[in-house]
Amino acid sequence: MSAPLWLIPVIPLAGFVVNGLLGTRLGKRFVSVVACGAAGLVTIAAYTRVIPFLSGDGAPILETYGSWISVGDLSLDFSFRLDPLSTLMLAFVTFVAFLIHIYATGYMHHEATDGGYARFFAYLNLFLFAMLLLVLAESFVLMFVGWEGVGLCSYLLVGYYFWEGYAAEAGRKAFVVNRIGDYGFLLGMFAIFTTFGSLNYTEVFSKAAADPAKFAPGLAIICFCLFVGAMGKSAQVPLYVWLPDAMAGPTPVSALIHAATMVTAGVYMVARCNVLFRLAPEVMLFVAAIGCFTAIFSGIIAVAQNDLKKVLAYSTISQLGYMFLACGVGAFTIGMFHVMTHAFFKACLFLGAGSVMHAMSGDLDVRHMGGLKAKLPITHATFLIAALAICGIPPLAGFFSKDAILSASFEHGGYGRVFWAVALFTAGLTAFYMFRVVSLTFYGRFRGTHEQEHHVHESPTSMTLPLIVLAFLSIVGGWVGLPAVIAENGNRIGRFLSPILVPIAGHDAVHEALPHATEWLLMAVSVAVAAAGILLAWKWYAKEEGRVPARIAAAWPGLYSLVADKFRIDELYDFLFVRPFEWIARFLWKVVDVLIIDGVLNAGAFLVELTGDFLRFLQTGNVRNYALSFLIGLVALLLLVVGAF
Amino acid sequence: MSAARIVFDLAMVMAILFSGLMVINRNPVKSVLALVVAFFGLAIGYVLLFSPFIAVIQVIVYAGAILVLFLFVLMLLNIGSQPHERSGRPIQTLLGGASVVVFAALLLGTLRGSGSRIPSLSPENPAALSDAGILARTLFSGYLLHFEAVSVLLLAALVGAFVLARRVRRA
Amino acid sequence: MTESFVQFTREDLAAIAPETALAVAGCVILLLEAFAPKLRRWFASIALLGVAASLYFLAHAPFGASFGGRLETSTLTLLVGLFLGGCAALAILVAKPYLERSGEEKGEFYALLLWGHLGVSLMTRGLDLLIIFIGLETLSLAFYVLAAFFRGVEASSEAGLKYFLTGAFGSAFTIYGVALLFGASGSSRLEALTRPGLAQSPAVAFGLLLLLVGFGFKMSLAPFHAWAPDVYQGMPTPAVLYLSVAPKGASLLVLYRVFSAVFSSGMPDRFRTAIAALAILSMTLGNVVALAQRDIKRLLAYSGIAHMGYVTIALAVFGREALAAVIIYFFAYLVSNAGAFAAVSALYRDETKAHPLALLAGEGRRARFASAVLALCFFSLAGIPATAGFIGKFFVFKAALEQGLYALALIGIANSLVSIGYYLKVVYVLYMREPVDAQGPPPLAPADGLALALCAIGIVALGIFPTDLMQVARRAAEVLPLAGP
Amino acid sequence: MIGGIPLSDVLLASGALFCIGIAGALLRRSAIQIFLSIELMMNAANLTLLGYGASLPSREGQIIVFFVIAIAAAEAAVGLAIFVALFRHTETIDVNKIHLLKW
Amino acid sequence: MSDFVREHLLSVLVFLPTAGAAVLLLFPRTLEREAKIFGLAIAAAVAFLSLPLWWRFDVLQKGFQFREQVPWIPPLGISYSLGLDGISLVLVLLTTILTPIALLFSLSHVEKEVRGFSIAFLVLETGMLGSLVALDLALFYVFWEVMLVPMYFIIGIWGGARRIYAAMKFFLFTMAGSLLMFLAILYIAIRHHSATGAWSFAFEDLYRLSFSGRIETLLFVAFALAFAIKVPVFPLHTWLPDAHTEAPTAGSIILAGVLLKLGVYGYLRFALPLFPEAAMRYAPWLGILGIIGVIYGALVAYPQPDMKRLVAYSSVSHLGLVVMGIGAFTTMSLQGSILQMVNHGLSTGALFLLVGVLYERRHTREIDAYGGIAGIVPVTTALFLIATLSSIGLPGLNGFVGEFLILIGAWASPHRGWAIAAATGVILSAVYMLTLVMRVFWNPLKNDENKKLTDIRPSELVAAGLLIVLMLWIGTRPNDVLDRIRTSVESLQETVSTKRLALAEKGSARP
Repeated sequence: MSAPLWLIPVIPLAGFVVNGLLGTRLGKRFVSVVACGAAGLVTIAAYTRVIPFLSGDGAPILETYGSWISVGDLSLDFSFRLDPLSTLMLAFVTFVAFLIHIYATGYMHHEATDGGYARFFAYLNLFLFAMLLLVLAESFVLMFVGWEGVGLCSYLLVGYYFWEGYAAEAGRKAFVVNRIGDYGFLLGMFAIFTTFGSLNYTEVFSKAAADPAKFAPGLAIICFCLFVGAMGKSAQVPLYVWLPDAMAGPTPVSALIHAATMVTAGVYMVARCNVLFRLAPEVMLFVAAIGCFTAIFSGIIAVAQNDLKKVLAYSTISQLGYMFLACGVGAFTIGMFHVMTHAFFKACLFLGAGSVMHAMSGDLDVRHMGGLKAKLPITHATFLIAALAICGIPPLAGFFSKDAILSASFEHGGYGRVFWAVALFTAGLTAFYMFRVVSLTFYGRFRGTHEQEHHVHESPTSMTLPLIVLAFLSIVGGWVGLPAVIAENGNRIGRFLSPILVPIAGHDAVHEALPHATEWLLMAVSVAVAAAGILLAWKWYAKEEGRVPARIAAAWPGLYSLVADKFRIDELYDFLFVRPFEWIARFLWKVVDVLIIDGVLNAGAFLVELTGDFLRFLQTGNVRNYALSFLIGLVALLLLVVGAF
Repeated sequence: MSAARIVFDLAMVMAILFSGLMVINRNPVKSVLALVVAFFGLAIGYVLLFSPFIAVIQVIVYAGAILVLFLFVLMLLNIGSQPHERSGRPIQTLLGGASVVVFAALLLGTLRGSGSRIPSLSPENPAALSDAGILARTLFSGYLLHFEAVSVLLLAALVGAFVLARRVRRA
Repeated sequence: MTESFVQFTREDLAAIAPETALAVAGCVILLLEAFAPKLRRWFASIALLGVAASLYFLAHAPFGASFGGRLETSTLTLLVGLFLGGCAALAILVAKPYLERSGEEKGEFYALLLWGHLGVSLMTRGLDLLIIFIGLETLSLAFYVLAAFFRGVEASSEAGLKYFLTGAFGSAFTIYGVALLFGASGSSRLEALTRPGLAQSPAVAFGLLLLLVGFGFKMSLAPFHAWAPDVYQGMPTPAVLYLSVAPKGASLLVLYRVFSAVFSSGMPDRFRTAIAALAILSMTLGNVVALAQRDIKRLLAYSGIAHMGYVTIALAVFGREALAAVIIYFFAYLVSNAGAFAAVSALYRDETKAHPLALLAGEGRRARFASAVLALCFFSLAGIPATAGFIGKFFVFKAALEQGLYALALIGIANSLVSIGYYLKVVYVLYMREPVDAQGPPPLAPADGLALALCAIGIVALGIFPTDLMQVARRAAEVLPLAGP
Repeated sequence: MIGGIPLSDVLLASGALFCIGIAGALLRRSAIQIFLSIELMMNAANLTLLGYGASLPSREGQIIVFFVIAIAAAEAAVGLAIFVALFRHTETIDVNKIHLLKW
Repeated sequence: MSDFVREHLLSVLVFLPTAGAAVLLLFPRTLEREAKIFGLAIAAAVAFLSLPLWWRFDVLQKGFQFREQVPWIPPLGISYSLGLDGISLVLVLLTTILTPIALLFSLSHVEKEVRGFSIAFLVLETGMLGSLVALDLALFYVFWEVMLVPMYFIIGIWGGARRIYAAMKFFLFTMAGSLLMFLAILYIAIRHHSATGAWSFAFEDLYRLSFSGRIETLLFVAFALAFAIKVPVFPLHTWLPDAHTEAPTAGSIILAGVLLKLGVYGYLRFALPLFPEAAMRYAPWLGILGIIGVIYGALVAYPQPDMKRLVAYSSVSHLGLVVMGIGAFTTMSLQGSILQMVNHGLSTGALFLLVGVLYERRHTREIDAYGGIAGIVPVTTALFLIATLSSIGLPGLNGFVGEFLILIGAWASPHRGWAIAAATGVILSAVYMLTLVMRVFWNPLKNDENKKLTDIRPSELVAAGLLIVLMLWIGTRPNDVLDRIRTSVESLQETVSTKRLALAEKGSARP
């Protein structure tokens, strides 16, 4: 038996409704049961569809449940789509989400109030609902519902600790910046509608693929607008600023929303629209460039951060950059591959960080840690695996996806080589900063306070179990995408996803494969770079306890502080946008509204009254004056009438 | 130019002169007297306009009764001539004088014009015009309504004067 | 001309019966006052009876001209008579408790009121300049006295003096105008004015203008309005109630009669401009100055000036529809303005003092009914729809637009916007301020209540169902030889 | 008998008197004198009426004048009464000094 | 439901409130609570009676339904004629639903002059419903003006500190516009008379007239001004912040929920079909003013220190969008605008209601007086959050559908730039509304007085909950509403185009 598609998002929605309405009254246990139950159920339901599909031919399945909006020639249905892309997302989103729900029950256990606890899990379920809607939607608009829905949940969960000023701020920031992206996305949809007369994937893509010559010219704009949306959602430069702050939310949230699933929605959307993007090469280049730049830029920032979660956040941004780079060079499937692997190891890393944080009673500053290896064996092990995975050490998951991206960009030719170089350097950077935090956290001697040292302990099973599962996935997750050089048609995922790359009339999607030697060489180089990074970090931070970096920082204090302050981009935006906005708003209010418009009107009224007050004194009370006014009036009339004779 | 016209004009001149005097004079009593004289002048004019009856009323009622009533009130309130304080209303005086002049110009202009259109009078039967008996008859035949109306008016005036002049009982 | 002595027909008697009734009622009250002061409390009823009787006779008088074509009985006079009678009745109703409160209840008041009313009704019915003039004078004399009626109060006497001097001054002009018209037409009858060619004579124009200002003065049209605020303030409120409505309507009607006689072939533009100028000046001055008033009776005086401006637009339009509009407007004005004065008289305790707005503060919660009616009247005066005032404005502006006098209409509209300023001021003083006057208003007398209720009903009824009045007014308007809208 | 008086003489004279009356009404301060001036204005009107009446010829002129005189008399009675009543309060009938009611 | 009611449903709806008010007049002053409940009962009854309109409305039928026609002032062809099309249908229901909600909220919050309060509201409802269903311009004008009086009292008597200024401003502003419209109506009727020889103020008769360019422009301006002030369109909006801020909560709900819509409604119902040529000529101006409204309103809303003022300016922004949609004049944008009117009524109504909940407890609207109260009043917070999301157009809630339709319609219209400009509202609205949420409900709990805050009362919860339910309903099933307005919008468009065509032919024939 297999679940209808509508059921998949509806299950978590039900969980949300139940917990939202009753959670507060019914206590933590009930809430956890409902929430995890919903997550589990939805995972099962999802897999009842995923598994059959895997064995299928990959032809998309559409299920429509009535009309949603129909006006004029615009008609939108509640219709869901199951194709390789959504299947992939469905598969890991539901599963990871389930794991993180489990983890959260342990993590949030110390939550002060039942209300808060219920709120948290309600939001988590709501997020799942929105994410699944996003994934399964068949039309841009329905997808946008999920798109904004996940944004909302991110906003709510980032602002979960609303009584903390910074959390509240971070929540608002997340939403507003996402809205800037959505602005672009909206315009993109409008353009799509006016160009293709529809907003359903099937129609739009088929039309575009059928007659590229006709539609190509308009597509640059469309794709650009859509990509602006992606930038916002997937935290690309220049709209990445919200993601680091978003770490203000509870760690499971960071793992689920800000690492594994939501932030990859942008990549998903671009991959989904690959037909359009492939027809807009200039935008593709732009995507690649942005991705590439984001990757290195945030990688650099990550190097100088001391907050464990901040480091992971910037690394997430950097990895997202990789994914866009992949899309940009036309390797959409590889991008999605990286999305999946990244979901595993990054979730694992974040959960590990959460576990550490749990142990350190809320402290996340790596300078206060050290030598936790002994006290947190499981956390340490899983964290290490995930770290190696992200560094791209074979045979872990990250290696395959990242290497695929590198070689794809290398193959791409043109700017591809530049991108490759940068990406390669970034890979090294990644290895360096990841092992910087690994060393600082788990090796060397403990640098925190005594209470902390006392308190440090391994987390409960509910938290470690997901860690283990995810670590396992971080190892094997990549084996579905073995490069051709290792195993002929070892790239199962590539084949699986290939149906989404709809052939376009007159475009040949296939490009010549590199000679195997080059392939091997590239692999070797990337692994070497990664290893170098790891070793350097190990030497500097585990062995020498950071004396060298300290000296470097001392040598170039300006540079160091600039990097440590994230290039002061927030300050820049504040100066460029926030302040002027507030200033203009105040000006319009105080000057235009109050002073000018109201001023003019009130002045008019006042003037009339003043005239009255003045004329009133013509009424002197003296009869002779009255007689005079009488006569003057008469004379005037006479002059007017008789004077004419 | 007929004798009648000379007499008439003289009478008018007199009337105008004395009414001017009435206006100029500060002392109300004197101006009342001046007005009496002016009315006499008018009365002469009325006679020359074939209205002896009206002339008589003019003398008896107007000059006789009404103005005497004025004098009486003046005495009652013993308002002598006011002290020689300046009117202190230059604007009033100025505008008033000016508008009166303009008005006079317009009025006299109009009247002269209309005078030129209506022929100088040569009544075919003045006697009928000045006959009081016929006058009275007309009054009671054609003007009964007016007569009754005026009677009410006079009654109202009478009552009114009585109401107002009654001594106030101050609480 | 047949020369037999006193002669009149039964028709004449029937025709004059309404006025006779009023005169007689007045005399009866006077005699009772003199010989049976005990019956004081019946005076008002007798007066009302007189008014009722006169209306009855008016309704039963044979249509047509009587007294050798000097007194008209027609749909027009009937309708106008109803208007005047209603006004008088309201005045009497309000007068009774008012005079009781001020301890001045004297028969003369009612008598003079009735006789003044008689004068007004003669004005509206007279087909002869002289009878019109006599009517006017009767009215004036009676109200000179009523103005000064409270001899114990200086303000009242002063009001009397001012009204008298300005009034006499005005009527001197009027009579001079009559003289000029007589000279031109050779008769005091209006029909004589229809003689062709008269319209072109400057002397006639002059005479007409003198009449215009003479009656404009009675209507308190700016710039002949100056007397009104002072007189209204000093005059006993019930008398103001009458004076501020009936004579104005009558005067405008007279002007319509005279002009329609002379300008049987349409009004010359020179005159139209002149009248329009008067209208504009009145509206604007009245409204603007009213904004600055602190005394409610003065405020109402200025509002009255402004309203005369609006209705004078209809004189400038000068047509049958316009005359109908005038009649409707005055009925609306009657219920609204009379209601307002009735409320004022019911809301102020001490009649011998001024009537500052501030004293009304918070009365909306203490004297609910009177305040409510006052507010209703003010909304009506402001011309809010579903009230009589709106209907009045509706027809006047409609006539103006039909005649193509767009500028006038626009200015009128602008003015009614200004007017809302002070009408609402009173309303919010009533309802949105806390009471300042510890003593509060006097208890509502039944007569006052009745008057207020009548006005309120009138306002609403006329505001929602104007059809009947409109049709009657249109028929009435056909009596005058008018062309055009 | 008598005759030949041009109407214009009559009218001009009346006009002059009327204007003098107005002037008086405007310029005098004593209520009594103002009222006197007004009386003069009415007489001017009377003169006009008689003039026209004689020239038309029509008896109506005289009749109108007759009524006007009656009215004038009545007016005088009321007016003077008012003066007296007011004088009781103010001890003056100088209209410059009588402005309790204004603005 | 008795036959009479069935026959005269609209009349019953319009005048039942007034009848109730009349009954209330007879209530003794002592029965205060009873007066409140009675008023609420009447309003609820009206709401109940108005539901059949929703079922019995024939979606496909063009023109007006539930017609009633009785001559009123026959000699002038003024008739009491009522009718309902899709556009008015949705607004009528909005009115009949919001009024009881407002009264329900006031149950526990109005102390002084309770009886008067209920009376004012009932009369107000008559005015609103009347002007929504009147098909005779004179009748429409009467209702249109009658609305002002009760609202004037509501603001002036039960309002805040500067209530008198606000009430005056409200009255004068609105009056200024409608007086010009009054002249215009008269003029049109006169033209009809001179053209056909028959008097009529009936909308169907009058819109057959066509006017020469300049005249039409003047008339159009006169109408448009009246409606623009009511909406309000920038720069005629300054009465609104004062009125909304000073009015009592219930008053603000109705003001924002219904009164503003009447401006747009009037424009659609009268100004457009009567003067299509001018309307189309000035549509760009309308659209641009709308856009200015969107951005300006949003910007000015941001720094407001007063919750109600902020929400009030957000209304300026939202209605700017609606106006823009009408200026764009495509099927989608028009339907979007009409739907958005309803949405705005619900979301802003809810916002004012919830602000009122806080105000009634702390007696201040200062944003800075609050902060961090989400923990103290979780339910209120949740509701407020939902209302906020609806107002900033979160997909899945009602606000999004309207916004989306308007914008995509504008994009599809010749004025693509409008959509680009107006869509910035999507960002700006998020900025100011979420800032409000953050400053009021989130952040550290500084002020101790807020610790004593009590959460929402049942009556308030019902009132707010109802609105939320409607939001979700329209958000997920917008077709229920859109189906009902579709035909009307299409016939409106074809009316305009056919008339313009006729005009063009005449124009070509003339020279």
